[in-house]
Formats: sequence, C-alpha cells, structure tokens
Amino acid sequence: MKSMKHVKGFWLSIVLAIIFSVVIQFLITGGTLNSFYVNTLFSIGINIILAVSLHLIIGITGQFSIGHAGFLAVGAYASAIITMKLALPFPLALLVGGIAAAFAGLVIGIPTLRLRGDYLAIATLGFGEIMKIVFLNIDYVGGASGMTVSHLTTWPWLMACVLITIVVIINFTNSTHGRACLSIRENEIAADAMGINTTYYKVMAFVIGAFFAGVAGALHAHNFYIIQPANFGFLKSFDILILVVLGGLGSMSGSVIAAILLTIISTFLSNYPEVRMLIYSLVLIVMMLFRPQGLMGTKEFTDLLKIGKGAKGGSQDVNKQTIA
Amino acid sequence: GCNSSTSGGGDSKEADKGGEIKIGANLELSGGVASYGQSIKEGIELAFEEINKEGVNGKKLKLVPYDNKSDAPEAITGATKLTSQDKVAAIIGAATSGNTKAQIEIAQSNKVPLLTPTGTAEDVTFKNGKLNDFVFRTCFIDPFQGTVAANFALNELKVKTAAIFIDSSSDYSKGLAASFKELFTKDGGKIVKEEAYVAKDTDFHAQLTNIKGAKPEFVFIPGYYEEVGLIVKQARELGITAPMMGADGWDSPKLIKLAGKAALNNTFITNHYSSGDSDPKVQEFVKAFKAKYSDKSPDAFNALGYDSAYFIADAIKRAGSADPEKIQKALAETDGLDLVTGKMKLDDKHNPIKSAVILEYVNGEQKFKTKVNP
Amino acid sequence: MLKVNDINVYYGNIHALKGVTLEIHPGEIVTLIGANGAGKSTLLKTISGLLKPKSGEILLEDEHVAGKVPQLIVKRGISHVPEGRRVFANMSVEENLELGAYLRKDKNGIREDFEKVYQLFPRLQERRKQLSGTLSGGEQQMLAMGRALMARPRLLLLDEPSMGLAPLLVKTIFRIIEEINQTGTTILLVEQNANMALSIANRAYVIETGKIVAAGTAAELGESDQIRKAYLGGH
Amino acid sequence: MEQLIQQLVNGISLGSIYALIALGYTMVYGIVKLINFAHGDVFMVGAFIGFYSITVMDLGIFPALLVSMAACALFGVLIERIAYKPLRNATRIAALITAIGVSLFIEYGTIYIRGAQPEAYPDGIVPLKSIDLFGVSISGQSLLILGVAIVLMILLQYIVHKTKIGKAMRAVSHDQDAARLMGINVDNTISATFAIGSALAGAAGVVFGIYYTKIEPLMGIIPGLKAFVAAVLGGIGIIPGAMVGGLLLGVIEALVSAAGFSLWRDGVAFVVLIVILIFRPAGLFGKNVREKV
Amino acid sequence: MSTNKPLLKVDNAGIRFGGLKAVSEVNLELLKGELVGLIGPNGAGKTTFFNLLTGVYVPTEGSILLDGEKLNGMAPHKITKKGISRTFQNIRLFNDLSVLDNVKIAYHTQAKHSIVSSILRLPSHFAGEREMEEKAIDFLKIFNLDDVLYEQAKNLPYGQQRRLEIARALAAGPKLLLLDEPAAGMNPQETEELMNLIALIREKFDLTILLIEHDMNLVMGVCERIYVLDHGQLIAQGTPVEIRNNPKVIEAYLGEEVS
Ligand SMILES: Nc1ncnc2c1ncn2[C@@H]1O[C@H](COP(=O)(O)OP(=O)(O)OP(=O)(O)O)[C@@H](O)[C@H]1O
Ligand SMILES: Nc1ncnc2c1ncn2[C@@H]1O[C@H](COP(=O)(O)OP(=O)(O)OP(=O)(O)O)[C@@H](O)[C@H]1O
Ligand SMILES: [Mg+2]
Ligand SMILES: [Mg+2]
Repeated sequence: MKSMKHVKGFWLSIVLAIIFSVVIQFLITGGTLNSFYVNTLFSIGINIILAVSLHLIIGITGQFSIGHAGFLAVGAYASAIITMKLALPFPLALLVGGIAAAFAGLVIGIPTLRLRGDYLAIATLGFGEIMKIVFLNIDYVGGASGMTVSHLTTWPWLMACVLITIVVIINFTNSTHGRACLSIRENEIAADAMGINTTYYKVMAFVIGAFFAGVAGALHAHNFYIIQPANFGFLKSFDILILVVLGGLGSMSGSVIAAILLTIISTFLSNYPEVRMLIYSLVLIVMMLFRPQGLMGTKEFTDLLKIGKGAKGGSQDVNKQTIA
Repeated sequence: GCNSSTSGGGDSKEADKGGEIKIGANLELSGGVASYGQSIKEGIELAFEEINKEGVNGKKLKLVPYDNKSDAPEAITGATKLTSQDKVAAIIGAATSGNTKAQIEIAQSNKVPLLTPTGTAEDVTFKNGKLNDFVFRTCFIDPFQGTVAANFALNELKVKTAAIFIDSSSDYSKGLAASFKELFTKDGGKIVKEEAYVAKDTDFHAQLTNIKGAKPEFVFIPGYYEEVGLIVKQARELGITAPMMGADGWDSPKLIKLAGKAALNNTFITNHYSSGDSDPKVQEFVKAFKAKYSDKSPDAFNALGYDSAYFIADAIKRAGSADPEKIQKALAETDGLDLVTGKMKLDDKHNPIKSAVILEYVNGEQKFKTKVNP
Repeated sequence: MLKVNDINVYYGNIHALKGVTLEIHPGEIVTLIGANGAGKSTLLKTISGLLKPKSGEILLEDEHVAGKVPQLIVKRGISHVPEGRRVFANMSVEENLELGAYLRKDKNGIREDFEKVYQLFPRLQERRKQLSGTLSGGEQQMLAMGRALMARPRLLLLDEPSMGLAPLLVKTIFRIIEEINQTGTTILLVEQNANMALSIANRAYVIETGKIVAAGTAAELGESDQIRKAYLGGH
Repeated sequence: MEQLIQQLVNGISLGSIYALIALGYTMVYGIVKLINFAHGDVFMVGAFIGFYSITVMDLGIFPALLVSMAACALFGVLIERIAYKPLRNATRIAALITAIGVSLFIEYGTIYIRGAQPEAYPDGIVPLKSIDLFGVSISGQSLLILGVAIVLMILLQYIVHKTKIGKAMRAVSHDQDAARLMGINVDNTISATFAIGSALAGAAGVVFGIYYTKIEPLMGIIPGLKAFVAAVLGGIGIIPGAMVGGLLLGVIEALVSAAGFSLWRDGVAFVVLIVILIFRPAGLFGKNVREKV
Repeated sequence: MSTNKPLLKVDNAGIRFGGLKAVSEVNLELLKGELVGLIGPNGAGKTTFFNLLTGVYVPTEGSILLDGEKLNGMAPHKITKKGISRTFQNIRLFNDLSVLDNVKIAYHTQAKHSIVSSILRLPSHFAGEREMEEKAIDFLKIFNLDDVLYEQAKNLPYGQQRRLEIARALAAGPKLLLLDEPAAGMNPQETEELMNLIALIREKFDLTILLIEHDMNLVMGVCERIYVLDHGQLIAQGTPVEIRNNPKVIEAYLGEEVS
C-alpha cells in the first residue's frame, strides 16, 4: 500500500511535468522567454538527465564511478555522426547516442566493476579520459577541433528525454531489481549471500546509467553547435558527480534539484566572471560543510510531502549525524 | 522547475542606452587556456580605457566580460547571454578557434558581430564556400604564416630537411604546420619527422629525442609560448642545435624566461609586429601597457586584444551607431586602419591582410630580420 | 577511586544515560550487567572520554575528568578495552601493543610490560608479527586486553570481553581478569555473561534503559530472584 | 638502441616527478582515506612559493625549498582544519567533493591574486651539468629529482612504519576511537599527516619548477591526476608503491611518445592502469585484503 | 525421506591463506532435516568453513556437494540459489533499508517479473511486487517483526537485528541454513528465546541447519550432532553427550568442567 501511494504521487508529478513543458513551449514560441533563459533551461534539462543517470550508478548501486563524462562523450559523438555524417534524423541520433554509450558502459563495466571503492573510481575516471583521447585521435570526428553539429535539440525532445529518464529510473529503482541494486550498495557480501547476482546488477545499473548519459550527450551535441574532446574531460565528470552528491546520495529528487539549482547558480555567477569559479568553489565547500549528506539526504521529494500524513516510522532517522 | 524570468526586456537592439555602448567579451578566463583569455582581456581593458578618454560618438564603451571556462558549451551560453540578455553591440572572443566556432551560429542568427582576436583557423570566417558575415578576426589566418616560414627556411636559411612539432590540440598549430609542409615540400624540402604534443604538456623529451634521431636541419614549432619555451629549452638540453622557427604564438617576454636566452639563439618567428619595433604606435602601446600592468611586457595576446578593441571602436565610429548590423558593415569595410599589429584591411573572407615580420632571437632580444607582404 | 555522579549522556536526542551514579573502590572488580542497549557501553565510553556527558561529574581520585579528552584520561590511569575489540587490523600484534604504551616514555618499564603481557597471553607472543586483523576473535580479545595493559592502567574498563569466545577462552579470560586484578588493577567489567561476571566480581550494578536499577555485592545480586530471572537465564 | 635508452632516461625523469607528488598523495590517503584532490594544488602553491622565495626574497635553492615545504605544511594543515576536519564523520564522497571544491578554490584564488599567466623559474639555479653517456644525455637535474624522490620515499617509509608518530598515524587511519583510547591525539596526528604530505607536495613543486621552468596556477591539475594514477597503480596508501607507480607511469608515457603515439600517451597510461587493476585490483603492491567475512 | 543420502557432503575440503591452513581435510555430512552444531576454539576455522560452503572462498582442496551437485568454484549467489543461505558472525544487514525491504531482497531470486516489465510497469510487475510484499510480511510475522516493517534495519535493537538476519536468510528459500554465532552478544534470557525460535523454524520450513556457537547451553540444548573443529581440522564428532565427555574436546575447547 506504500507503493500504491508512490504510484499516485508519481502520476501526478508526470502530469504536472507535462503541463509545465507545454507552458514553457508556449512561452518559447511566443518569444516571452529570451534565448538566454531558454538556453539555461536546456542546460538544466541535460544536467538533470546526467545527474539522474549517475544517481542510479552511485546513489542506488553504490558504485563510485567518476567517468560519466566518457558516456556523455560517446553519446554526443555517436549522435553527431548520425545526423551530421550520415544525415539521418535526430530521433535516431538520440537512440543511437544512448545505445552507443550503453555499449561502452557494458564494455567498461564488465571488467572494472569487480573493483571496489577508490579503485573503481580511478578506473572509471581513466575510462572517461580514454574516451576523450580516442575522440581526440579520430580525424573522422575532427580531432581536437571537434565537430560542428546542427542545433536540433528542441524543447519537446528535451523534455521527453528528461521525463523518460526519470520515469525509467524511478520505475527501475522501485522494483525488486532496484532493491537488488540497493542491497549491493548496502552490503555487497550480504547481497551476494542472498542470491543477488551482484555483477549482473552492477553492470545493469552501469549500462542503464550510461544509456541515459549517452542520450544526454546527444542532446548536448545538438544543443551546443560544437563538440570537442576537451569538453568531456574529468572535470566534466566531476561536475556531474557534484550534482549527485550535493543533491544527496541516494535521493533522485535531490539529484534533480541539485541539477536545477547548480545550473542556475552557475549561470547567475557568469555576471561576475572574475570571481565566478572562486564563488562556485566556496559554494561547494560550504554546502558540504553544512550539509554533508546533501540537500535531500536520502529522502525523496515525495517523502517530504508525506510528513504531514504521519509517515510510518523509518525515514525519520535519516539525518543520522554521529556526534563530533 | 523554476527560473522565473525576471527581466522581460524590450526587443529593441539598443546597446547604447544611457551613454554607454556595451561590448561583450566572451573569453577563456578560467579553465585550460585561461592565460590566453586573460591576456586578451588585459589588452581590451587598456584599449577601452584609452578610447573612453574621448569616447566613441560621444559615448563610452563598456566591457561586459563573460568567462567561458575554456569550454565550448559555456562559450555558447555566454554568447547567448551577451546577445539576448546584455544586448551587446558586438562580441570580442573567443581566444581559441574552437570556442569561437561554437558562437558563430548565435552571432549569425542574432546578427551581432563576433570578433575573435586570436582564432586563426581558416574556417572560422569562411566555411564550405560560405562567408559567416558576422564573424571577423584581428589575427592572420594560419596559411599565411606557415608559407612565410617555409619560404624563409628554404631561401634564407637554405635548409633541405625539416622536422615539424605541433600542438595537436590547436587548430592554429595544425593549420600552420599544414601550410608550412605544403610549401616546403613543394619547393624541394623534405620533412623528416613529424611529432605532436598537446597543450599544457610539460615534458617533451620523448618526442624531441625522436626528432633528434631524425637529424633535421630545421625544426618548425608552430605553438604557443607556454609550451614552446619548454620545448626549446629541452631540445637544446638534448643537444638539438638546428635552427627552430615558430610564429606569433611564440611572442611573449615569458618565452625568453622559459627557454633561457642561450637556448633561444638561432630561433626565428613570424609575427604581426615586433615589440622592439621602433614604430611609435608599437612603442606607445608597450609603454602604456607597462604602465597599467605593473611593468609587464605585452605578449601577442595582449596586443591582439588591444587591437581588437580599436578595431571595433573604429567600426562603431564609422557606423555612427551602436546598431550591431551597422557595426558589422563598418567592420567589413575596414581598410587601412593602423593598429599595433599592422595595417588592417579585410579581404572578402573577413581575413585581415596584414604584413608579417620575421624576427630572430639573439641573446634574448628580438631582432628584426625582414618584413613580408602578403 | 572512581566516582560517577548523576551523569546524563545523549546521542543527538536519544537520552542514553539518565542520571547514572556509581562508585568503584581501589582494588575492586565491579561488574555492570544489563540487557542489550541498556547503556553499558555508553557509560564506559563516557568514563574514558569518548563521549561527553551533558551533565554530571566523574571524579577520578577527586579529580574532575568528565568531558576531558581520552588522552588525558588515559594518562590519569584509565584504560578502556572497547566492545568489539577494535584492534588495529593492519598492524602487527607487536605494534598494537606498542601503541598501548603510546603515552609512556619509560623504555624499561615498557619492555617489562611486554614480557608480562606475553606471559599472560602466550598466544600473542607466538603471533607477534601477524597482522592483528587476521587473528581469530579470541586472539583479538587477548590482544585488546594486552594492549590496554600496556598503558599500566590503575583502572581497567572491560566491555564484554567474553563476547564470541570459546568456553575455554572465556574461562581463560576471566581467569586473567582476576590475575590482572590481583596485581593491583581495579576493574570495571561490563558483561552479558552475568553468571561468570558475578562469580569473579566484588560488587555489581544493574543498568536498565540508562538507569541504575540495582546495586550490591555480587553475592547479593546473584541471589536476587528478579535479577536471576532477567539476566541469568532460567536454569 | 641509444635512442631507446635515452627514452628510458626521459621516462624515469618524468616518472620521478610523478613519484614525488604521488608520495604525499598516497600518504595522506593511506592515513585519512581521503582522495585529497587539492594535493596537486598544494604542489602548485609550493612551486610559486619557491619561485617567489628565489626571485623576490633572493634565497638560494635549498632555503627556498625549505621555505616552500614549511609554508605548504602549514597550508596543508590549514586546509585540513577548515575544510576536512568538520567532515570526518561524513561520507567519504562528501569529503571528496569538498576536496574538489578546495582544489578549485586554490586554483582560482591564485588566478584571482596573480592572474593566469605562467611564470618561469630563473635559469641556472642548480649548477648541474648534463652527463653524456655514449650519446645518451642525462641531465643533472633529473638525477637530482630521482635522488630526492628516493630519499624522501625511504624517509617517509621510515616515518610511517618505524616512528611513534607513524604508528599513531596508522592507528588513526584504522580506527579513530580506538586510537583515542591509546591516548593518541587524533586531531594532531591527522594534522601531522597533512603537514608531511603537503610539505612533500611543496618540495615537489619547487623541484618541478627547477626542472621544467614553467609554473602556472593550473599546473597542479594534470600532474596531480597523474600522481594519483601512479599512487593507485602502485597500490594506494603504499609508499614504495607510489614510487614504483610514478616511475612506471613516466616510462610508459615516454615509450608511448617515443613510439610516435604521443597523442595516445595519456590514453595508454590509463589503459595500463585499468589492465593492472583488473589483474591486481589493489594495485601492484596492494594486498587485496578482502573484507573478512 | 531418503535418510541415507546426505544433503551436504564435504569431502576433504580445505583452504589455505598463504602458509596458514585455515581449514584442511574436513569431511562432513549433513542429512536432510538435521540440526548440527559446529564448535571449536576461536580461529579454528569455523567461519572460514562457512565461507567455503557459501562460495565466499573457493576451496583449495577437496570438494563440496549439495544434493550431489558440486559447489566448488560456484559464485556465492548461485550457491544461494542452489539452496544454502547463511547469517554472518558480525551482522550484515542492509542497514539503510527497511526491515521489509531486507526480506524482500532475499525473495529476489524468486521474482518472476523482468526488468523490462518493471520499467514499463506492466501488470506482471505489479503482480510480482505484490506477491513479494505479501510473502515478506507473512514471513516477518513469524519472527515477530511485523510491527517494525518500515523501520530502518540499523535502528533495530540488537536482538531484533539478529532475528531479522535469520529471517532474511530464510526468505532466500534455503534447504540448508548456516547460522554463525546467532546468540553472540545475547544474554541468557535472549539466548533461550533464540533456541526456541531455531527449533520452530526447523519444523516449519523443513530445514537442515548447521550452527556455529560458543554458547554451550544452546549448542548442547538444540543440536542432534556436533562437529568439533580445531586448527582447521575435525577433531571430533558425535552427540552432545559424547562431545561433552570427549577428552580432546575438553582439552581444546571446553575446559575441565562445563557449567
Ligand atoms: N552512536 C549512537 N547513536 C545513537 N544512538 C546510540 C549510539 N550508540 C548507542 N546508542 C543507543 O544508546 C543506547 C545505549 O547503547 P549502548 O551501546 O550503551 O548499550 P549496551 O548496554 O552497551 O548494549 P549492548 O549489550 O548491545 O552492547 C541504545 O539505545 C543505543 O541504541
Ligand atoms: N582472509 C584471511 N586471510 C588470512 N587468514 C585468514 C583469513 N580468514 C581467516 N583467516 C584465519 O583463519 C583462521 C580461522 O578463522 P575463522 O574466522 O574461520 O575462525 P573461527 O573458527 O570462526 O573463530 P571465531 O570463533 O573466533 O569466530 C584464523 O586463524 C584466521 O586468522
Ligand atoms: Mg555495549
Ligand atoms: Mg567465526
């Protein structure tokens, strides 16, 4: 019955999101939103997909992966090849971007996911850098100077991708398969002993996460006119990681909120170019010092709504802070 | 979802409200190539200060800087912000060809001139037989300097074999190398080794050892001074004594410090101007720059940033308006504008036609060798 | 020797110790028994300075030590063998023992104590160079006790030393506790294994949900029906 | 053949620099279990302090080295107290994000103060000649670096494994509360760790400046990352591992470049890293201590 | 019931860590429905033996057969599916998850709905999830844990955590249940309740149980047979009475008299 409540809130959110997108679409076509705001909205959307896809890998499955920009790159390049080199339609590019990245996730996931903790982190970081270097060395995609890509990302496509990403990942998480991933995060040895095929689920989470990062890559490539290997270095991976951690590890709504908030902060800071990065870094440090568990802790947005209705025990004690 | 739009803003393209003309600067102020962007910004700021003493058409120029973090998507966000939010009359930037290219579509569709001080890749202004009519540049394009260098090597230094060492992350470097190679081999020279590095590398011993092994009579290194300084130093340490040559990317007093005076002997560059040039225009610039920036000698980025500001100011003056489209026309018609880096005239691909000079480093000083006209 | 006076300890807003008062005289073995979660470990941690009481005082021979950092308390002669042994897994047995004497400067005394500890626990001497993380549970318990003894404490706090140990070892451990006590070390012993604990203790306290509910000599409490029923099993 | 040897020499020189940075990295990690991403930036700060000591304060090379080490030690402790200490009980990933924040802050703080332009170490501060052995030139400086790295490695290994403070560090790394019960002052021990690690980074910065001449505010990013890779390669937390990892990485990079694939250099380095981790999941020297079940 | 065919047959199994023979030449048979104890001094290799049975470690010698099928080298999750499940000496719950989720995860192997059906929220997803939830709740009732269904596992008192771990192991549907010191850290009162619980689940789920325990009251009280391990080797086996009086066992493990 708990899950039933989830279901209701879930559909409500979807409907709200669709209404929201339609309204925005009208504002865009009506010209009320100038292109700067539109651009910011697009960045937010892409960052949401990235954050949510990494959330599945780190927040749910507990696999410390910091090479997410690698999947973004694969998706971006694969999709750009589809539209720019092969002149095929954009929707196909989205799909191919996702599939190519998922495939990359599979290839890198199978060998590396037996690593743990920081070793996994550095291996995935290495993977991200390798992807970057591969694209740097392929002249077909322009080498270091990159590829120019037409602007094909539109608001409806973006919104559709964001929604699909969120829905798929929520649905996955709130099922026995998602719980299998959670159990790996909680205690891999015990998960194994309960009959969970930990390798399979780690790879699965990796592949799904990579798929959506690839889709984000496709949207990214077709939004920003140009893609260059240098856009996809480890600092980009860190940016995505920061969204997930700042939102609260394990909270999807946290990832979404962090993606929105940080994109806006970053955009706002662009008015002060001299101190932009200085302030940004301070924001990071201060946020972590004062809320090390992230904005949402492990709670979801829906949990907050339920508080009034006297939630059944459990989630109250999330803000476990050990004494200093 | 939030992000409520705070300022609706009128649609009128008035960048000159309140006695100010806003000029955007979309530059690499942080990230990988922050030093380029910052140098350009210094040049622009100096120029604006000077220009604003009199003003342009009775108005002051106001710089709206944007930090694109050396990142193409950020450069786009910046261009979007500058055009749609700040409604600038023109944008100066970016430092690199890649980040400039990222902004082209936005400049074109919003009809705001985009002027890159240092984006030398050929296809920035003209691509696939089509002119990007709102895009301009202050610097040469790559082929010119490469050709000049090849001619110099063959005819003045009389070498037969050469090695090329490029920065493969830079269109500039690749472009120069390509045109050098084309002319050098066409006229009977032989390239015995090609090696590459990536910007921000610090250790070049491995590639230089290979170059040394190929025993070239001449080494062409079309890169930026930050790496070139180290390359020249390490090359000499490894015992490469052949003459080396580069282009305007070398031009910085830092080069001499990085490489060391002795190591730089027997090296040459092509350049827009020579800071040792007795031309009063150049000397004034150097003096003013040193005065403003605590005795720092200007490098090529500083000079080109400075020139870009004058380039735009001149166009605004001639347009008699801060309307971006009028500025665009005026920019395109620029002819004979006297700048620090030479007399400016644009060809029909919006590339400046400027003469180049060849300089030799002798004990840490740039010595004027020859002037080459296009 | 040690006087705990009306202390209150909180974890966040969980009130773990509610006005606990107890007293330990020199040379005694005092045992503290109570169910899971009663607050036994919390009390020991508070005495050794790992936790700070919100109110109340702890007097070690008339010196106030409540809220002081563990370092100072160790220096004053209290050693705490924590629940779950907590040996330094990636260090050898020998290094663990050395760390026990961390605050001491007297080289000769330390060497003597090494000998003493090895005499008490010959197994440790056998495994001197082994990484303590790979020791079995019982061996680790011995190491933890040996490590605490290396500080030459006057008061030794033992938190469930028999947990998870084989019967023979439990006996050994209790025997050793008595031996340690006989060499003049005062002992506060926390135990689930109340039968055993009462058999070697002079006095005992019973703690229930953060409050001391009974106190007396070990014999008195061992007789008490109520105590028997709640803590000593129905045998 | 001659060339190959020259390339090996090149690689070892480069590798010694990585090793030097990796030593401090791995030590801090070994004790605090924090990937201190700001380590590379402390290295940068060290290079600048050395530079200003030499050029502005006219110090000789060794005094400058000491000044830089001392200042970095202080700086490291400051960073730890302000940014990491409050997060001791938080998740490690939160500490990592803070470390990234600190790293950015140092980088852009430096740029804010002095701009992004590079600076060049003065020439000839170390009067060392290159040695020519059968056409292979070995610069005196690279020998110096290798020597410094090896000496520091031995010193560090000694400190961590044989001294009292070293044992306290290891105890703290394993179990802070238990360490407290031994009478160890955990805060001071962790500060000492950061002080030593940061001093090493400072030394590396100065040595780097002398060897490569160019220093700039973002110079710490790539060597920092490479040093981290080197540390992992050798088995993170293991001091000799950092040394070997650094040298290995340097040699791999040199050989890849020598083979004409200089653009693939970093790629190959990471491929080697991943391959090594697949076969030795805890690095070359790391014992794969599985959690005891 | 074919009593002569053992459920578990361990043949000369052993493992070494470097030079240390943690377990060696162990021969052991469990018949269906038996409740057998495994005792031995600390460090004798009992937990390690469990780790061999459950695939955490791969035996370096000998073989392990469950229902005649060889388990050597099989991945732990496969072994669980074959029918061995366990608890851990140091509790390993999924701490941040609810009690209910802890048990549901153990039911995962029996889930019938695929990832695709979950993502698309097909009817089979809902049916599958509902079934799991119902089963898990019913199950937790047996362990008296149904009033803390939504509590996070780490917030339970110690005793309940132990029970939850057993519940979770049972939910994985084992034929053979391995309990590693289930009574550790419990007082005599709690231990007695645990004994009753173990007896109850054996009946109810038709289980074979192998149990490691240092609490002799418990071991002698519920086990039908006992194996004794010392220094990695079996030194005795037999009924509780036999073991209690076996001089070797007394010397190595029990000490002179048993209280
Ligand atoms: N770190 C902590 N945070 C919050 N609550 C805690 C913490 N440690 C202990 N508690 C709570 O404080 C109370 C007393 O715990 P304590 O560990 O002192 O009990 P104990 O008597 O030692 O029990 P056991 O026999 O299980 O060791 C318990 O209710 C416990 O849940
Ligand atoms: N991964 C490992 N590496 C090295 N040695 C190990 C490892 N695991 C266990 N050992 C050693 O194997 C021996 C048996 O350990 P095990 O944990 O099986 O003992 P046990 O019988 O369960 O003891 P206890 O009753 O204390 O739990 C011990 O000496 C232990 O040190
Ligand atoms: Mg306790
Ligand atoms: Mg065991």
